[in-house]
Amino acid sequence: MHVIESGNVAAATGVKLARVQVIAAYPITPQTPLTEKLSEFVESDELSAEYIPVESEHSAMAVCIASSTTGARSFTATSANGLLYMNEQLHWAAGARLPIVMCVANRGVGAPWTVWNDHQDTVSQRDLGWIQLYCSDHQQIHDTVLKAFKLAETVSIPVMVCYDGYLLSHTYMPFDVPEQAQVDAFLPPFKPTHFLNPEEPRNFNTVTLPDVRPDLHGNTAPGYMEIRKTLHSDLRAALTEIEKIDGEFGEAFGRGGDPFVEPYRCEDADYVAFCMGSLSYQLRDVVDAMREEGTKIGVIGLKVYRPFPDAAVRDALTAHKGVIVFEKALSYGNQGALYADVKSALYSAETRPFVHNYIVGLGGREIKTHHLYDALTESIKNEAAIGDEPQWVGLKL
Amino acid sequence: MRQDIIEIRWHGRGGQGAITAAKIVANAAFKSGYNGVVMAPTFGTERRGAPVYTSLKIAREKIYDLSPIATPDMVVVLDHTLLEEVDVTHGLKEGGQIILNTPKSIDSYDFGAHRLSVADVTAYALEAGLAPGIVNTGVIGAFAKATGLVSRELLREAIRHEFSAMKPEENARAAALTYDRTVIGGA
Amino acid sequence: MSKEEFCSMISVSEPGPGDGGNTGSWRVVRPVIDLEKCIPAKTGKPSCFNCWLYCPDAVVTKTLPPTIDYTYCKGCGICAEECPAGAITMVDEASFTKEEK
Amino acid sequence: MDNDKKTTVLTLTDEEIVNPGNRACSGCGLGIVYRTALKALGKDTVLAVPPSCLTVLQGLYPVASTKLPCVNVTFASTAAAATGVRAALRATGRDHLNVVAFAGDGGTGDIGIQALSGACERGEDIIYICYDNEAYMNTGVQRSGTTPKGVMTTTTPIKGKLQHKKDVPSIIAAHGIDYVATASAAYPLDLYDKVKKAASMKGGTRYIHVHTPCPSGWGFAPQYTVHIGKLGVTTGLFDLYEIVKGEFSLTGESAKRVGKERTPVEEYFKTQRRFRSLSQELTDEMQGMIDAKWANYTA
Repeated sequence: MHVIESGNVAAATGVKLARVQVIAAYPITPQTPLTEKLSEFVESDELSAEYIPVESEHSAMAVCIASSTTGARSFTATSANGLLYMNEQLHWAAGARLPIVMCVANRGVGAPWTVWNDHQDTVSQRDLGWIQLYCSDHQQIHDTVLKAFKLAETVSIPVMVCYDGYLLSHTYMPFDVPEQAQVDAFLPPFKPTHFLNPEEPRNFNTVTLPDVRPDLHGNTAPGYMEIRKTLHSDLRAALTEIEKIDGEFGEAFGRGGDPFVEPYRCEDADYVAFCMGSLSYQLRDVVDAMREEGTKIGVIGLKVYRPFPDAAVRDALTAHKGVIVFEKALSYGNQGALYADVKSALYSAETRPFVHNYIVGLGGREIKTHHLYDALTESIKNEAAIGDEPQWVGLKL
Repeated sequence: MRQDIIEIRWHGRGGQGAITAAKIVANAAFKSGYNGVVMAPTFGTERRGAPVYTSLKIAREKIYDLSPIATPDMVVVLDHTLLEEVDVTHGLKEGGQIILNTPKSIDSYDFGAHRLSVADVTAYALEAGLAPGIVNTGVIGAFAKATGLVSRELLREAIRHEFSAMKPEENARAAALTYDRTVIGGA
Repeated sequence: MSKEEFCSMISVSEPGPGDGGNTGSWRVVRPVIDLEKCIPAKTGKPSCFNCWLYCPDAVVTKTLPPTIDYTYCKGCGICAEECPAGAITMVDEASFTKEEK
Repeated sequence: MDNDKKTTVLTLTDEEIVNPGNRACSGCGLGIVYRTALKALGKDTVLAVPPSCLTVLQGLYPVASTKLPCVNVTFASTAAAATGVRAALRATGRDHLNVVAFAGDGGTGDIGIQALSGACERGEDIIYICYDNEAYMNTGVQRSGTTPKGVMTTTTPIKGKLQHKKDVPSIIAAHGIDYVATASAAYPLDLYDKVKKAASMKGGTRYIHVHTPCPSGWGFAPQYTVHIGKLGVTTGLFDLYEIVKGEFSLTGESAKRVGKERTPVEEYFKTQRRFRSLSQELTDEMQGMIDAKWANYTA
């Protein structure tokens, strides 16, 4: 059934259909309407879940860490400084291999205060060991939430579902909501391999030594480094699972495909614009306009940022003359983090396109379509002149 | 860049229900075959009483551009006192429509080349049994009449759905009363 | 990869004694119970058992007579200090032969 | 407490939930507290533990010294984690289990107080046990909010702590939770009965604050852990009490002292090196505070 609702409600609807068992909720703009909607679902008995109105984001993630360790499907949501306030907990959740799902309505981070959209919050959290998925519209938000639970519980790694604050969180657009039975068939109940259980008492996340050590049965138990290495290898292996789950989702719901990158008019393109989130859809209009003028250009939206799908990115980009990376975040003092990742993925390619970096829309600066048009035109025209330094779009300095 | 998108801007005050009004129209439009519907409220710190606006874009095909409306085809004004604070015609296309909730007659206004429609929504809503100041359902009655974008029936259905828990009949009646009494001016 | 394989390496500990090794080796003085003075031992009836109650390491038994697990006893001396009959003496570990240890 | 049947050393269960051979220091007061509290809680219990001496006592991977399921959590989050355990137990039909947060004084009254306050305000169905050894012992004896005035620590190395001890149990009691109690490592039977009582009062938040002597941090020989703990109570410095649904009453040794002579607090200070720089003036000030407090206690 199609409904017209906000992106936050699209997320909440997905969470409800996933039959989440524990929700930790703390308000922060622009995520708040999501947790409000979930409280409504729980209070009206549409969703049978524990709803914990915690006193901080740090505690929100603590609740999820503990409830997930106890064996319940767990969810929370946040934005910006709330995400950063969770930081140590996020590392903890990944190291403890807990399949928590968290929505992040992307917002710029202070100082100075901003409530508007950019990607600095989640991009700055790319090295946690979480999976990060990005959405371009409400249907993707809703579907990605469902896929995220399945993915998290398959690979025992927490998943962040990221969507643009305001641009997606507060806009309304139509999306299809599947039947509960369909979702139940796709997403079985959460059955953890280890959980807190007095019948088999275990101590979770204990101090772990630098080196390996024998366990009580004489077998070798890993040290900290082995455990961390496994997190990394499993994240890499999760790419295969992402693809598999996307396929299963497609079979069940008739939507999906393009699990890692979502190309638009790229087949014969000389140039490709590359970015994450709703911007990739806005760029479609620009691509259409430029195609009408004879420029062979396409756009690719990246849907999985961590683990970075470098093979898919390489495959998608090597055939083109130029790649123009637009991003709403920066690794301050260096370049756009996504830009660096794209270049790194292309390093091993036989032929490499030129890659440019454009910083857009920080702190909600409106990205006008003509800005994107101008940036792409300039990039293509001045291929040689634009170096590694990020270019700033719509800057009024 | 796309020429097929109808852009409607809704002016109200925080708490007045402009978002809900636009959402109801969005639903009715979607059911009328507009597959592309994007509604974007004022982004940021909305405060009760402060002027706010909401963008609604509708098109037959999916809409990708989420940026706010710069050159609307129509503007809907939920409260005539806003005219003193806000230039509601800003960017309005030539020959664009203005739908205004006002107790004054249509002759009291001059919007030049724009086409004005008026209705005393505040009064009709009271008459329909709503609490004072509930104007959002009434104003979309005026909108439907003036623009012809959505049918009276679909609108009624969309209102009943949105207000299923909150006076659905009264809200539907407010829209119907306003629909019937809206005065449409010439350009 | 299967779900089990994905969650194969996490820090989950199993209960067992001696995480700190044979902590009896930390001991420099050893509690020795004089069964002539120990009230439960002497009377053959369960009574004070302060040695058992206050032991931070659960190495004293609530038995007749009480016994001490020297494999893990760290030699803190709380039992000696709290014995109402003064039946426990802390004896220098150096005075014991290897066999006695 | 007086209406309840008190546990005696003979009726106290033999069952040990903490294994020997753990890494706690010789004479560790926490060893007594932990061992006793876990006897009272029994096996149907889930623990949440932040970094503290208890993390070390509990064992290093892959060996655990405790025969209970336990989740180790970040320093500031203990009460929130216990909340999460409880929520998940309800969600998975295992609500009969005890959920117990076990934290030190820093993890409770300093960095952990936000999460604890939140849990108390919500009335989470958890038992929170704070073992108060009056400084950050696991990191090498730095001052905490509950370090008493005048105490030498590694971060108050010359002048001693300048502020009085933060009264954490009173702060928690101000939340209006069902049960707040204090206890001491030196009175394990009193502690045992309080933990038992807390476990029986399922439904709301229950808080027990346990005075826990630390030989290495306080500067005394390990055999005196119980002796010094008792002095803390008999001097009237640290009182054993409980607040059951708002009703305050002294218990055990503290109850017995009402209207009777108390040991001068100087006797307590003299036993520990951490008080070595205490001036006579401050000693008198502390004695004055104790006397004023006890003037309000009636039999």
